[in-house]
Amino acid sequence: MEIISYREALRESMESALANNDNTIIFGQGADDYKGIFGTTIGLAEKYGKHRVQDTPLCEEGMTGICVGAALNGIKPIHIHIRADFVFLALNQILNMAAKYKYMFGGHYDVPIFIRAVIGRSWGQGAQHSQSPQALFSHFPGLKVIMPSNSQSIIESYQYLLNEYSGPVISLEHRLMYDLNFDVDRDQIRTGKDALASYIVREGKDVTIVATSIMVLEAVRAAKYLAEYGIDCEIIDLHSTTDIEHSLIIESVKKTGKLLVADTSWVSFGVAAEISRIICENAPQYLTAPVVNVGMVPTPCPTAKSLEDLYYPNLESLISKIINLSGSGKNIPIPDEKSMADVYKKFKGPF
Amino acid sequence: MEIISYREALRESMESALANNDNTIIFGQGADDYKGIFGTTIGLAEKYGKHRVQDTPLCEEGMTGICVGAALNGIKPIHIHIRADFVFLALNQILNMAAKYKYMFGGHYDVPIFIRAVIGRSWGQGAQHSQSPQALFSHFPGLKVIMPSNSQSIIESYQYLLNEYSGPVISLEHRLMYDLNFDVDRDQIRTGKDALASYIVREGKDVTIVATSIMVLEAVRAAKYLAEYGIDCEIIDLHSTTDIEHSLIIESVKKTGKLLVADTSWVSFGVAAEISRIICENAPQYLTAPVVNVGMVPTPCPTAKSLEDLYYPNLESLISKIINLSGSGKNIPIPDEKSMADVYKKFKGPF
Amino acid sequence: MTSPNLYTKLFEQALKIRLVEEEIIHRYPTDKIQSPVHLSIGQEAVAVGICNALTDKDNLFATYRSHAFYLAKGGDLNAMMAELYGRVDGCCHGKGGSMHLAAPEVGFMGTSAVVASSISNAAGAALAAKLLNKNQLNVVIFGDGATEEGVYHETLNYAALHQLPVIFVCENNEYAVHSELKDRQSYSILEHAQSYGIATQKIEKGYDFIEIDKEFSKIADTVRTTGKPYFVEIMTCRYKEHVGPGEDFCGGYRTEDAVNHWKSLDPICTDTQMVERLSPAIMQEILASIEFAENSPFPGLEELYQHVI
Amino acid sequence: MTSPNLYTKLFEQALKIRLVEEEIIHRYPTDKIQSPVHLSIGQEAVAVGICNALTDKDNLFATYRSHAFYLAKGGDLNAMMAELYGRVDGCCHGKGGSMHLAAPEVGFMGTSAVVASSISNAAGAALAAKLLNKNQLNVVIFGDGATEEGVYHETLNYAALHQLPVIFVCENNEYAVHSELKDRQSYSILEHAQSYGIATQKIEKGYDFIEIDKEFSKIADTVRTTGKPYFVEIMTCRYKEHVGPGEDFCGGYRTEDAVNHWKSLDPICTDTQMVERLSPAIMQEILASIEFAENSPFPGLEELYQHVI
Ligand SMILES: Cc1ncc(C[n+]2csc(CCOP(=O)(O)OP(=O)(O)O)c2C)c(N)n1
Ligand SMILES: Cc1ncc(C[n+]2csc(CCOP(=O)(O)OP(=O)(O)O)c2C)c(N)n1
Ligand SMILES: [Mg+2]
Ligand SMILES: [Mg+2]
Repeated sequence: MEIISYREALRESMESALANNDNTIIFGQGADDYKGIFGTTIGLAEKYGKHRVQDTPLCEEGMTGICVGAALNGIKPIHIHIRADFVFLALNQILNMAAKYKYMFGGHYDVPIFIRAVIGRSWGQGAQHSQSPQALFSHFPGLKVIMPSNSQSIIESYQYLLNEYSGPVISLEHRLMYDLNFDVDRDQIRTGKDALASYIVREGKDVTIVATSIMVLEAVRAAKYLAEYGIDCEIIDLHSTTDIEHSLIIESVKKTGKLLVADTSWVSFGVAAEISRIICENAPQYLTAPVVNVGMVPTPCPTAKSLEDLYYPNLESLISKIINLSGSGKNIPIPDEKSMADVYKKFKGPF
Repeated sequence: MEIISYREALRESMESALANNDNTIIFGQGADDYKGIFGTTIGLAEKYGKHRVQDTPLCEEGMTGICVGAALNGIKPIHIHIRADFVFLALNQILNMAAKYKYMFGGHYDVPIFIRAVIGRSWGQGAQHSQSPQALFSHFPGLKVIMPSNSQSIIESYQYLLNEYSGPVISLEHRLMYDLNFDVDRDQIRTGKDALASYIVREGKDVTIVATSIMVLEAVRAAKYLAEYGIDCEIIDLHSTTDIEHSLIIESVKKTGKLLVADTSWVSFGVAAEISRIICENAPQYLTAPVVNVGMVPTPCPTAKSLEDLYYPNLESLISKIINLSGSGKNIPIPDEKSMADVYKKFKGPF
Repeated sequence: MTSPNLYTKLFEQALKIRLVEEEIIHRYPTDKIQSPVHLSIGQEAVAVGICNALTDKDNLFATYRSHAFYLAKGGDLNAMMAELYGRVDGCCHGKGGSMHLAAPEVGFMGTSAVVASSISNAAGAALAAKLLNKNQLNVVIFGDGATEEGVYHETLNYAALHQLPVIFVCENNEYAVHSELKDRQSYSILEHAQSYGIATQKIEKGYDFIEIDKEFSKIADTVRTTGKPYFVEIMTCRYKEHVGPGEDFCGGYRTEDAVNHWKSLDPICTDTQMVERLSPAIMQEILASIEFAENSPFPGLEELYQHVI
Repeated sequence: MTSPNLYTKLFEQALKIRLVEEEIIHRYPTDKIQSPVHLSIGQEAVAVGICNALTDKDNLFATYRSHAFYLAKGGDLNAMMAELYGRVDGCCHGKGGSMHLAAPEVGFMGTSAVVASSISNAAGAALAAKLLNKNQLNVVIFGDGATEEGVYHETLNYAALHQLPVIFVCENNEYAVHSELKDRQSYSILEHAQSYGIATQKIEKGYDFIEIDKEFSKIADTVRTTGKPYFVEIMTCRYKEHVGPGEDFCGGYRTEDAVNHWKSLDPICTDTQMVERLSPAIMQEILASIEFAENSPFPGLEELYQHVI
């Protein structure tokens, strides 16, 4: 068991990709500078050359198209965006080209491009630096979308996707986790397709929580707290929003009868909706209570801290929702924690 | 009662917008040419001037930004795309700017831009000319999205949105309906916000069908057929995917216990998912059977007719799914109709 | 001095493309080709002249208007016809149709129906060629309208910045659908491209495949040697409507005279002797390709679900 | 000949901006300003020189680096400070923060944190001004990096095609975050803009507000008369790190010497007499604005749900 931060796991994954495959090239605004994309590419340009760790002009659509073309001709591009919001400039290449190139041409081509985009709250990022577009990407066949919630997840899924998989991938990395430390067990690294699978983080019998990205950590914290009061949560880390393990969720709901979905984006047309669809198409009868969904409030993201704290989910609201859903525990005290950002800026783990 | 085609309703709405408001400007590639965007702007440049019915260069992101800026300074732009797929080039302006300008600046500005985009099958359009991005847009607060399914719907909702509403709107118009004739009753025109509301197209007690766009017509055809065999469908035209009437759906499901969602796009992370969410959050106990969802197959759109007919829903599969869902009628014959496109190319209505 | 062989060779290629598309027009009313067709009739010389300077190892990226380039690059006619007919033996198993042809075996890398989308792909492929020392040209064809899209600017900048061995070819037929250049562009395409420090050349006689071959061969050699980007604008004329099998002079956006002038210069229109001499053999090939297409099965569920990821 | 009054007036404005931002630096460690700040220190003269040629009726669109432009255009200091402090009396009720300032009452139309996004908005506003006969200028400020985005090309083309009364102002500080111009651009910004047939001017002395005012006033007059677009490039220098309150010479991407050279030309650095004379009154105003901000309530649930549509 080692302790590795999310950032270190990313940096390690970037370095192995370069080391394992001469054809891997990293592209990103500032990929070669002294900050190295929040530390995840630091030193790599020096070691592997600026042609393999490339700074780029500001041209998201063009660079994505260049990555697609390079991928068609033997390169394995990794394209990094420091905010997922900027990827909206590149959606034509992602949705109309990368996602369809293989299908449209009858299987002639693979497009092995790996897009890393940073999502989520840090502070005061406002409406244009805070979005989490997993739902958008996951609606379009042809893409794989992952949302790693810890270092192990990064190491195993990046390893699989960068070495063995040959289609377009989008990885959404949560900014607030970069500084967090996690236990990593290299003997337990999931390999092959398994590295994408949703999995049970914590077994429980009262409530099923399906969570993505940092909301997995929030769920774990809530579950720990509630365990002391006799509420036993089962937590599923969805991990990939395109490769959801239906049976895992259905079996869990069969056991608990109660479902809460916690995602980093808006609820409408989001992950919450998709999980409800899976239940409704397969086993609505297992639900013994209405589903509860937790995500961003249905407004653009405000900047002021006081508004952010209302806008984003927090432990207090999460716990009270779980208590309500579980139907028990009217007397459980609710912890006073209104800001997720405050916690993750202080707490460094290991988680 | 008049008979007005979808195309005529669109052309009429465009003309009234120009006539009613001197500040309305129509932008679109080919808006002033002899084909006039599938006939919906024909003759308007001649009558109102080329500065009010503008042909544009090929620059979707730039033109959308120009429309946003014009809207901030007194113009009411209507921006038309002959394929919704091209709008992917403009998503930064739509999602990061138009949808957020009002909120981000504390209510200082309105952005009254009205985007028309054509969706859906005609034939052989392939992967890049056939997408239906209602789910994508509806996930982002700040936008209104409508999917009119008949001429009356166009007339009433365009009238409200172009004259009274002042935020960004996306209207997705289905290509296969352009040639269809519909009965329009001008005395029954819904006004104000009501013009956006979901509504019951047909009352029934056995199965609830929530449908969008052309799938409403398909549902009506299926319901007519099944009525003869004793299956009584209730059909809800969702009309707007951002202003869904939750209670309408919930009440209907309460009555029927059975839900089928029929949408023009992919099922995952789509309208089907959102409707399931609404049920799951409110009243999963009303469901007496698993929900059934109908949409495009989870692949990019193929071009060959034989594949299109498998890719898109058709009456045959819709009817057999309703029969299964209803749980009755094992002996009902299934009509042999495998291609929706064939029907709408021949049948002109009135619907 | 043009060798008579070269003239015959290129004429034959251009004529084949024309006859293929005329046959498509002829068959279109049968509704067996269920895909929109953007015909190159009038523009064949561009494809033929350019592709003659390329080898199968060189890559070409193109647009929805690409029957001509597919064939000139060496794409199989049977496979193209089957693709238009939506059959399983089509070059993309029927999943592409007329707007999405590909023939990787001869470096025909695919075509996009979203204007300008392939331009950056070609630059990316050129980057790969450079980094992987492939000694390979990457060429992209696009229309005059495509230069208005933002990604065009982004790509020219990147290609020039990294000195990539890519050749940008703008097929300027002066129209985007029904809109004239002057109603869409404030810049001269060539001067604008020069502002990125990219070497440029304009070829006015877009009907003259010999001229295009001569000029483009020089350019291709230059790029093979220098490894630097090049920009070529070729003036040309689309005889038919933007999409579909018909003519559209009734549309009023251009006159038949303007097109007739171009036809009066077009060898395939004027050299009737050559046409007569070469047509019979070509027609046999075309009819065989239609038979091939019509005999090929329709794709089904297996193809539908294949090749998504 | 510059009137002493003009020098004092513009100096005072520039100094006010500098002192405001220095106060922000000073207060930043308290964590009360919970929003990333992109400081304009070193670039104030650009804002001051340009805005002096504009009236409240003229519109200005800008970027995340816009404290200077907000203030120079006449935006209220209290409202800006409250916005940075995330308070309800902020110019956007705390919903914008440092990256999203607006002051419609003086034509400061908003700022985008997505590079280049406002450029097309300004052209659109100019179109509206033209069609509605507003006799109004629309000006947009953007960095050198913004010219790399595709939408820049699309907008220059449209503005030139329709001859819109818009002024494009490129604030060229030679860096996008830590990347130098030469690593990003293959074109000369000015020559590239000229290729659209847009009139251009370059101002080298971006520290000299008098010079900028003089040149920009002429340009503004020209555009008011001709109604045609204009492009202005102004060289300038950012003294602080790209985002945040610190310096970053440790980053190695540029040297302190290079910045010091610029400082040696910058009146706010060199004219210490003026600084001494004007600072006290300005500082009072600034401290009052901080008090105003700190006394303003935090926005709550009502503001959260307001103004979505
Ligand atoms: C991004 C995008 N916008 C609009 C269209 C619709 N469209 C198809 S072809 C075309 C004209 C393109 O003109 P040009 O680039 O000159 O090529 P040409 O058709 O003349 O060969 C347009 C506007 C599209 N396919 N893609
Ligand atoms: C579309 C987009 N891509 C990337 C970024 C990240 N980013 C923020 S500022 C900046 C540099 C912009 O440089 P420039 O336009 O020269 O303006 P300056 O910051 O120098 O004033 C970058 C890359 C962004 N905000 N938006
Ligand atoms: Mg053209
Ligand atoms: Mg800069």
